[in-house]
Amino acid sequence: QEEPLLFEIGRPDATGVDLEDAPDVAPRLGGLERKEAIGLPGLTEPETMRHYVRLSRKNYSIDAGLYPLGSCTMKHNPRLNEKMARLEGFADIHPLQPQSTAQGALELLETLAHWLMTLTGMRAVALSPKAGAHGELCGMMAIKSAIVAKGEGATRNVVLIPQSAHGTNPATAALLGFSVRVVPAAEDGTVRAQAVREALGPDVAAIMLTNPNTCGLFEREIVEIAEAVHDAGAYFYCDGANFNAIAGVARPGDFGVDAMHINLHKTFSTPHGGGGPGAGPVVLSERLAPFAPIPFLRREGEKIELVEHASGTQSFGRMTAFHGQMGMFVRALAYMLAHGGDGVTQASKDAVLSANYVRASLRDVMTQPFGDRPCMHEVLFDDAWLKGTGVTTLDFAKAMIDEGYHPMTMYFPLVAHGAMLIEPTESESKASLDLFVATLRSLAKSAKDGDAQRFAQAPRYAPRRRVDETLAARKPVLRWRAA
Amino acid sequence: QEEPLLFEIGRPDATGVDLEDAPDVAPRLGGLERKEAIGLPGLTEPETMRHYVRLSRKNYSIDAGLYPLGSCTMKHNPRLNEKMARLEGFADIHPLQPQSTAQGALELLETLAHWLMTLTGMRAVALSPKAGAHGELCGMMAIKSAIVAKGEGATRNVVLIPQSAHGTNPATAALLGFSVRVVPAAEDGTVRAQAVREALGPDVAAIMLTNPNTCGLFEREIVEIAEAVHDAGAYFYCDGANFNAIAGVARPGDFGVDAMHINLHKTFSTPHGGGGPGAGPVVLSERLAPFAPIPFLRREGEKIELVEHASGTQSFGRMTAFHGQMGMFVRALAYMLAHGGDGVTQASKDAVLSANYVRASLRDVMTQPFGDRPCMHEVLFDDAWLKGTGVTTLDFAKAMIDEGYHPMTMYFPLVAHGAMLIEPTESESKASLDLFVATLRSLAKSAKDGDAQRFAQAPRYAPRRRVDETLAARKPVLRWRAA
Amino acid sequence: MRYHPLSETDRRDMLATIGVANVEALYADAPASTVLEEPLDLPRHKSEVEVERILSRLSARNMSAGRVPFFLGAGAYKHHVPASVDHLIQRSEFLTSYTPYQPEISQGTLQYLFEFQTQVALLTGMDVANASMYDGSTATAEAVLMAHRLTRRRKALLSGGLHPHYAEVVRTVSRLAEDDVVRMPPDILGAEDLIGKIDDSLSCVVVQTPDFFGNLRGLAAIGEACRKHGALLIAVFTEAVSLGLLASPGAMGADIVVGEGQSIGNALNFGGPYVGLFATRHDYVRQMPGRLAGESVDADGRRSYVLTLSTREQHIRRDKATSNICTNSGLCALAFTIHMTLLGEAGLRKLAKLNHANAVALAGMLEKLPKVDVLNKSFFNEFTVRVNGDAASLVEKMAAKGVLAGVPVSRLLPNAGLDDLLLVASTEINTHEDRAAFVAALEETL
Amino acid sequence: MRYHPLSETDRRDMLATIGVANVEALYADAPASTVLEEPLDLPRHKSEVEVERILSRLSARNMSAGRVPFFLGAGAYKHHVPASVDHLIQRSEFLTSYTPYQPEISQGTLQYLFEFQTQVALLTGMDVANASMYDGSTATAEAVLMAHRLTRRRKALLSGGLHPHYAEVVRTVSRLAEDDVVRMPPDILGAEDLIGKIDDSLSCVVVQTPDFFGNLRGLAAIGEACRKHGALLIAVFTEAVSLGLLASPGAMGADIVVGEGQSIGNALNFGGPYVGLFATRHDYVRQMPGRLAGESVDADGRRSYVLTLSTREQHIRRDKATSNICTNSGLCALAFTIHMTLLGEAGLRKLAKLNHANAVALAGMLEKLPKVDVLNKSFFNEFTVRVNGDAASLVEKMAAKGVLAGVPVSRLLPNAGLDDLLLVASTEINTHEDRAAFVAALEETL
Repeated sequence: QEEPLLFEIGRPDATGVDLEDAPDVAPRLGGLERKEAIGLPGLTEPETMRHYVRLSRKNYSIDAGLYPLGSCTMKHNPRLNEKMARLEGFADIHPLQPQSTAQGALELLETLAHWLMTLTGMRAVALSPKAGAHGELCGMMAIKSAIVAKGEGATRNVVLIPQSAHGTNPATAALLGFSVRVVPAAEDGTVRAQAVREALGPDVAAIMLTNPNTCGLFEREIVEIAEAVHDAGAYFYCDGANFNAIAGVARPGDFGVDAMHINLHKTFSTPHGGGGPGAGPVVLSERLAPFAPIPFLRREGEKIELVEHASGTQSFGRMTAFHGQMGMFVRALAYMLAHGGDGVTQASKDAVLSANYVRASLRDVMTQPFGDRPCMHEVLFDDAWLKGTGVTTLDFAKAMIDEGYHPMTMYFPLVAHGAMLIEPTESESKASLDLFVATLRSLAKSAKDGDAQRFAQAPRYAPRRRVDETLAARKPVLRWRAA
Repeated sequence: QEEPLLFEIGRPDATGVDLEDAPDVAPRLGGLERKEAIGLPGLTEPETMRHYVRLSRKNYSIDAGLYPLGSCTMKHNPRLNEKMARLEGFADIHPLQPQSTAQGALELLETLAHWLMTLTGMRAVALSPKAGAHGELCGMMAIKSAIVAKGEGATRNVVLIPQSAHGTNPATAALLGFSVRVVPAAEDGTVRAQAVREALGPDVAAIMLTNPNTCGLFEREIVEIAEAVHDAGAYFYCDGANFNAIAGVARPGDFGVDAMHINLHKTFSTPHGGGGPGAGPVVLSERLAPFAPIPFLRREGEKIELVEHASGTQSFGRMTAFHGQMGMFVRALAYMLAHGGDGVTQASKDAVLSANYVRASLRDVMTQPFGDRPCMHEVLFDDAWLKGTGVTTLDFAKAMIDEGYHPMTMYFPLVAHGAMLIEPTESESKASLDLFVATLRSLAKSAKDGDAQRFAQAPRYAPRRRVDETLAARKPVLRWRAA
Repeated sequence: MRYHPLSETDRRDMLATIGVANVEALYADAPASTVLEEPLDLPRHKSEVEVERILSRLSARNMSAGRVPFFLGAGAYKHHVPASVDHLIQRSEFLTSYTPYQPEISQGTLQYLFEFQTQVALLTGMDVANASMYDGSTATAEAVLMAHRLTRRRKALLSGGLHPHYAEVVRTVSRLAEDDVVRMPPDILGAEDLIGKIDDSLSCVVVQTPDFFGNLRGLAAIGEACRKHGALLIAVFTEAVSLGLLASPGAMGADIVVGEGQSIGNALNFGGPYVGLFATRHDYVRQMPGRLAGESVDADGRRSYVLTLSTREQHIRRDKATSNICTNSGLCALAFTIHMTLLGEAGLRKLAKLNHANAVALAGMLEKLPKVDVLNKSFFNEFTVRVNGDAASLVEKMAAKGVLAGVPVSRLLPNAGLDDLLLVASTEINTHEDRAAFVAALEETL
Repeated sequence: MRYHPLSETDRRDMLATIGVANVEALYADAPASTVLEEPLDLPRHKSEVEVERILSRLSARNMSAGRVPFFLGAGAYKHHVPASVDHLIQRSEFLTSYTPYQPEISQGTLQYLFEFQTQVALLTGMDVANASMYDGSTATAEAVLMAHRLTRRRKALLSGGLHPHYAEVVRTVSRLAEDDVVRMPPDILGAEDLIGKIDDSLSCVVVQTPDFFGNLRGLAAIGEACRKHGALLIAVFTEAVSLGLLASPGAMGADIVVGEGQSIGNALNFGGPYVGLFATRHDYVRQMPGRLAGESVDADGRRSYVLTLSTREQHIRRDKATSNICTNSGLCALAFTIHMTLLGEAGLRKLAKLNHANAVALAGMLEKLPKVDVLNKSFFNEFTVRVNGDAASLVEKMAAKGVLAGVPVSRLLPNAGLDDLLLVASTEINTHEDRAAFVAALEETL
């Protein structure tokens, strides 16, 4: 069933709210009132419910099925966390009300910070970044501030980034005026300390390294890399997107990391919400801690103060209007409290176990770019095994839709040809993993048996067949307009 | 996608709850502890979410589409009401906590009672009945009590019921030991006062009459019928299932009704919830008021008392353990407050308008058993127009499923051959009604054009094809058992 | 109005299609004398904010259980309901669907009802269960009527340990249906001699365990006696969690088991909506009241669920139906099913154990007080204490101190000389601090 | 653990399939020195009840807006959000889905984003809008960067009426990216001469209306001056509801419009998550940051929506991307869209009018007080008052009396000699009783 756009069913005079009558006053708008119509149609409440309920039913979701998007961490979102985030003392307080009337909220921030520092072994945490990429920006800003403070702002203008990195890494570096120098990966998919040493120089400000990396591998020379970076007077930014593989098992602080963002919507399971909101707190090492953005917390006895101005500190300043994603903080802390230290560790281990189980169950029918070796929380396949079948990674992924699954991450990381990155997470039962594996094996057999049509035509059993992305980009239609 | 039974995916050792450790105490179970296993499988929380989300997606719902079930009143369920019912002062209070600690709850009951009495023009209201049929039982118990009080318990043992009545009416009468005498309907689908007079006698305790009746027609001789019933020393029980056609337009008290239940889940839109819970408060006339069940309210100045014992009153006693469906009362009162007197009246009128619009839009292609005349909130068609097509009412209804609609009520009331009873309610937009009408017209044309296969095969685009009801009844499998 | 999609223009257009001048013309059949000329004296429609203000104000005037140390039971129990339960039952597809009369588009509801029936049957140790009743009390009344039908006798014997409200509900129906009921006097110590009262005139004996006073009752001997005299044993419970720790009524020989399911998945709600559980032996299923979901296949042979045996029901059988019941407690049954699924056997047993342990701990603390006697030899999570004075006023005074201490027996059994008895329940929600607060407030008050 | 489906048996079986002895073996690549030997010093896992207790206790220590007369704004506004909004955004299909990279199974998200983009474009009077940003402040910083790219200049002029936090966010990025920013001094009366500062070196001028102090700003003349000098006019708002009553920035000549969308559909949340709105002219779309949903067709020719123009974005263009942004504020944008749909044009206008009227009524009451001056000539729902003393301590004292009175300007602009200024906002949630309580508490305190 097709669902029209709200603009096609709404009417400008229809409304789904009733409002009290306004007090009778003379307006004080200084002649700036709107004269023209806005053109915004409305719907009554029953129509609104139906419109959005129907739309929702065209979506896949983690609640409805396994969602094996590598690097995205689609795991269970406990509803307790939604309930907690809606407690009036968290959802219904204003960021600028007197701090004396929000001590519970500040204590929540402090508790969250304690957990994050303990799990990462780091010295400080900046809570305000709004998402992972914003956290990267925060960390790199702290690094740039430290470099400037050392008087090296003019000379250190290169950031080392491996080829397998998330796109946000080079984009963040570029935003701050750094140029990017790509560090090659070794044949095993990881970065060698030797390669880093060769790329380092007096012009290098930092390295941005993801660990576990985007191939799902632990950077085994990470400690040596950190030492080399530090020896060269540069900083080590760690992309923490994959922290969920090691939380409670190993601490980035022990690797020698200077700054790392943590995607609360990945490791601590705040809902992805169709693309946000996220939250990207950044943990900082001793030497970067002084540059942390405002606001930050300061406790004096029973009282917690939120420091909102940088004057008198080395803080690099403010990244966002208020204090960060409180709603996400509540959810993340609820996740942490529910899991406990033991549960967080177990979650990491189960995530790694599940990814390796998928790897071991598919290794005979699919190919791995870096050989068959233990992976972390996600397993990377390439398309070598599809050679000659006429089936592409894209086709294979779309055929998964017809089998009731969301596809895995495709064509990322760029270091693998036709990459397929699978992250099952710790939230799946063994039965669920077994069914997934069986489906993929059956699809793989079908591809190898030459049933290319099944793949070229896929998906056939979804709300839509393949959508023409080229048309969308060539003639962008980005909004509805009245005919 | 098929979803297994939880018994097929659960494990006895799996659990979706964590509990604190119990204090260490010596049990005091008197040797009655359970020895054998229960055999109850569990699921962890992620699995539970997925199982029930997936199951839910196999259901039709008013939120997803028009639900034209005549006599069932599937209309919009405001989410505000859900929110209000969950306020801790309503959801988290115990029925037996001191009344001094629940005065707000008692005031809510009093306010709801005031609305119900005002809308019906009746003298008293019994809130405790749990659903419509329970309300019927309540009203008939009051009537029986009044009869017994007059010393006529032994002689008045017949209840008059029209053929078109809901099945609950005769079932309720039978439960109290009454025998049922059927009153015939006139050719126009309504009951004539004359027919009632002919059926009345000294053995008659009451009449149970639905108004508007189940054919969607207003009983035009209702006032005369009431007079005749009263003249004969009997009582007038009105089935209030269709009160939503006249709330705010006419008052049952003005018809001469002695008792009437009100389905809060119909007129006042508490959600049907897949079959319940409902709530069936009963309004009572002056002469039945003294027999109302306990508990009932008594106000003394600022204090409201819930009278919980019958001693010293004429109350016929208790119908249920506590005070009724509080959760439903909150929702119904939220509905009333939001609508106001004006909105309730408008809702009735829009419901009637919509039904007549459907009637007028289909009268040329479908047939009406009692001629083309104004109906109330629902319109009744029969299957005369399907004669010779090979398509039955059932086939036609199942074909509606393939068009994205829930079928109308079929084969009820019994007075129409192959009845199709359509109740669109006030919650549908004109565009929605137009689409519904167009779909039915197109189906009707298809039926008349001889496309019987389309109907015999329907539904084809639903989670299930037609289900074998005979098999289910012949060899009842009413629970899962381990293979 | 936010809830009404029709605009004035729509209404005009629709009236034109219908061919009448105004909507009043559609009410032409209503006698003129009954059509209101003036609007009723009721307030006008209100915004969401206003409705929230009014109802929040009423809500705030009640002392909610979660805010205080809380020890009430007597047929309604405060347990923790996982957030996922309330979230799931609010899914549009569950909340806003009707009775699953069209199985092709109702498999969601039908399958959970089938799961519910199985869970209830397993818990009670019976063959089959129905798809739920209004609550435990009405289920008990229906069980008695069912026993009358099965035995063709019309006299029930009610234990003195049966919840007084349940007994009253049975008596109300029976009195007006002109059936007989023998109600035993309140049985505080669980010491009544029921077996001596059983004879060939009885259709059934109704026994509750844990009983109203908290005593645990063995049913085997009563069941034996029933069978000897052709009567049925109806076992009742008001605390479903107890079934996790106690021998099932089915195992003890019950013929019909009824009870309140509120404890699992459902809030206190000031008494409703709750969910009645009803289970029996396979042979009796066609005399069972209420809805039943059964397994079948669809036209493609796929396993499917469907409402079945509806020839027992009022909408088919009218005055010959087994009950007048139409509505069940669907959404509450769903909450029960989901919570039970989350618990599983392991969780339910642990929950029941925790309930019992908390109650034992509290009883232990109370037994040390000079003016308080715990009367029960055995109990699950609720017991009866004799206090030195009037229990009702004690409870009032403790409420004023912010402790909801229990249910005075006189609230349900007034004028029975039991004014010094207090029912005290303790579930998994009670902490040690709650118990300490209870004892402190009690000592202060006594 | 309730969240972990794998049992010990499952884990053993899986390890066997993998061919390792234990899960530690899978971490073999991690240097031994980094693998923890002891568990971290963190509490153990907790039951739902325990988590609820801990967080409820923290929550209870905050004074929530709904409990008191409440008059705070300054970039975050308390409006009533209909219950249906929060219900709908919690649907599993919206809440637990990912970024809609697979359009075939993400049309729900894609269509609402397309609706959101259209609503934002209509409201702001612009051609196109993106699918949301983190919040208004970061959207402003992104707008400045976009202006730099479009003009190939690197100097921005910020109005003294721009929200101080927004100005700081722009400045932080600019300073570290080595761009120039000129920030005008605080402009309490909306009297600054921006036009005089505009020259050919500027990439953009950033002006907020209603501005931080509540003044309404006409933008047309500034826009003229910008065009003359090849600079872009960036219009900012922090109160989206104002657009229902005020001339749109687009109509006044803005090139880029950014703002905070929290007011529509989203709670205060102590500052986040919020939703940034970002709109611009059609010609500039390829320099726009953030996600975009566009219309297309599927293989069967059916209208479909899909993420588009992603060659602007970091996951394709890496260091050449228009922004490093990856996440948007999807669910907050959905809340915005649903609330806006419920409002419609009629509702939004009425809501805006009610906000304005409540603020005017409050201003009128305050103007009658001897020690208080309302400074604004014009305003929407927020204005600046000069009080006789330190506004911050006044607010503290009034909070102690149970009134949250407003935001002291010094909270955002300390050491600026503005300690006697208070920002006061009034929305549709304020009743006459609230206003009276405000005035009474103020008089008592001053």
